Amino acid sequence: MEKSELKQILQALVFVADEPLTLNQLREVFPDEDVALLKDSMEEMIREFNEFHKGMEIREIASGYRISTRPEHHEWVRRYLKTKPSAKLSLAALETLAVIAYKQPVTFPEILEIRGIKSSTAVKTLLDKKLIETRGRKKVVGRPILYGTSTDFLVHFGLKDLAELPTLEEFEELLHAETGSVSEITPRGFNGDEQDSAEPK
Amino acid sequence: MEKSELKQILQALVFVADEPLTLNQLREVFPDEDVALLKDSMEEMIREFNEFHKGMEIREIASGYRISTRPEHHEWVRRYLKTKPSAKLSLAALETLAVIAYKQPVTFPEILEIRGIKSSTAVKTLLDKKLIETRGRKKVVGRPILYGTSTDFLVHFGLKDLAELPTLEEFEELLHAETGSVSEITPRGFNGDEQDSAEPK
Amino acid sequence: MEEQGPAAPMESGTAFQDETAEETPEVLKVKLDIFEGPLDLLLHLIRKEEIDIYDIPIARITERYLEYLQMMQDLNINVAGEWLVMASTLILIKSRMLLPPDPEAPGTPEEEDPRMPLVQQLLEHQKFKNAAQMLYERETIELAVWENPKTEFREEEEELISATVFDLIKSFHAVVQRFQDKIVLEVEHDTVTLEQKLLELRSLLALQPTLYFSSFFERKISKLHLIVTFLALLEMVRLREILVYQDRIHSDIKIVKVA
Repeated sequence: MEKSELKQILQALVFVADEPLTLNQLREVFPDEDVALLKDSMEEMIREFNEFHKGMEIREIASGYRISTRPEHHEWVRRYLKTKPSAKLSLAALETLAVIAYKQPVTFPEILEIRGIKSSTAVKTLLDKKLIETRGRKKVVGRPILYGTSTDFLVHFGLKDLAELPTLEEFEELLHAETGSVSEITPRGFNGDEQDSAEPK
Repeated sequence: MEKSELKQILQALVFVADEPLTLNQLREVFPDEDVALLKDSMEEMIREFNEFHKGMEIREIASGYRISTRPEHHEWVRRYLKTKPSAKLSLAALETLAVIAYKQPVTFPEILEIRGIKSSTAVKTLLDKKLIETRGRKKVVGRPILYGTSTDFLVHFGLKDLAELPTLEEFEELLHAETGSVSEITPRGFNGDEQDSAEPK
Repeated sequence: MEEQGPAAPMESGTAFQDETAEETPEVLKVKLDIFEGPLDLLLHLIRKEEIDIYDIPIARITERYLEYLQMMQDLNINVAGEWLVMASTLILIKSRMLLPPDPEAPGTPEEEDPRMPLVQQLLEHQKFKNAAQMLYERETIELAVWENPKTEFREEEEELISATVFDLIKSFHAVVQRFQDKIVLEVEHDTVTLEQKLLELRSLLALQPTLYFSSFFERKISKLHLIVTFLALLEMVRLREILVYQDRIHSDIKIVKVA
């Protein structure tokens, strides 16, 4: 292999490795290449890379080769990571949100009953993220707080109103397998035919 | 800030971002910098980056910037990661996705009409993979759900935005070329009517 | 299956055949899978028979199409409604072609051609097939590139998902399923007695002198519970412990403790 091509591939491998890339691993990937060449190409690639790309750097640490950002930019990297919208939900929070969205207004004990799992952390997370809000109290014993979805919920999910949520029926329609699907075929006894028709004319 | 420093930081941010880095996010990270300068620096950095080193590349995808390996090295990367090629979408899913991509927002019955066959399994797969998403309801009888493509769709197919898709008309030209080659006796359209009717009916 | 006709559609001319040609046991399945519906089959027949799409010999195509349907039935494939609808469309076009043109009908000869709507539909379908091919090619490229798998900054979080509307309904569906399973279990182990229910209702009324009938149904409880609740209420009316009335017809039934 040309050294220039090898250097490109080495760069790609350092990039995709989720732990430092070792020479032993490289030997496995390139069984036909000389180890000295591998090491030499790697070092040359790193020299060139670090000279030119000042936003990242490749370093040889005890366990292998590793690519990372440079310490002098960490302040900016941290700043960027903070801007990321915290729109992601845990599975528990998602499930609780789903129950609230479809059963609103709904109380804490009712959510517990439907989910069969305690949801206090999930409800708190959803309140923190402003996806749900309180809707007064239910006029039953204990006067539990009612929860419903917020305007932010609609914005976040790109909904004009709650009526845009798919219904259970619509979801179940999707679950139905199509009729006439090929999986219903019974292949018995057709091998002969198959070979016939595969013959060139 | 010096443009050269800005370019380094932009490179670091593209590297750490786990989804395409957008200009909006950059505006948040650099509230004091001019947006035009940000965009210009980013583009300059990408040009230089892609020109100089060929082991990775930065591309504009889903209205953001993303760094990845290059397709030509996939065999080596796969060899190192010991991964099998990922499962591709089925033909049914791809065709349904094509209809949704070009006709969005589009309802289930409309997809059925174009494809001439029920597509619920395909739609469910596409929803599961988050390649499509719901887009409210159409204001017709039954208020059917509208579907459109998602940001993940752009990422999955390496598109900067929907405008990057070829137009449907371009596929039509392809078709004419194709039918032309199949029926070579009658190269085009209605001129060949007489000749064709000579075929057994 | 010995005759030529029905077997013919299985010789596919499409590009997708070759990929799977060696895998003998699955070949038949894959080949049938090529036809994503009646339009797909028609396009295939048109290509195979080397037909000009703008001048389809409708009788011949209809015949081939029906042969194919017959084969599907022979193979015990459940032929969906769409395939039959197309069959009747073809037969209808065929019969219209046999009618002499109406000299008084307005419009140009092309517009009169009963095949045109179908041709338009086929052309449209072909466009989307080509678009799907384009997506397939793009996907192949994108599946050959990798993103940065890690950064030292990415925190180890519990699995988080960017939820969509579809995630909401999927999640709710799962909860409802789980809940329904639970009800079945509860019913099996349910041992509520009338006495227990009477005690429960009395203590409830001690706290809250007015109850609404609907409140018993808000919580999803087992049928047995509902029946026993109902019996307990009747018993309490009989014992004159409670009054039951409505403000208006069809309004919620009020249950009031007798002082």
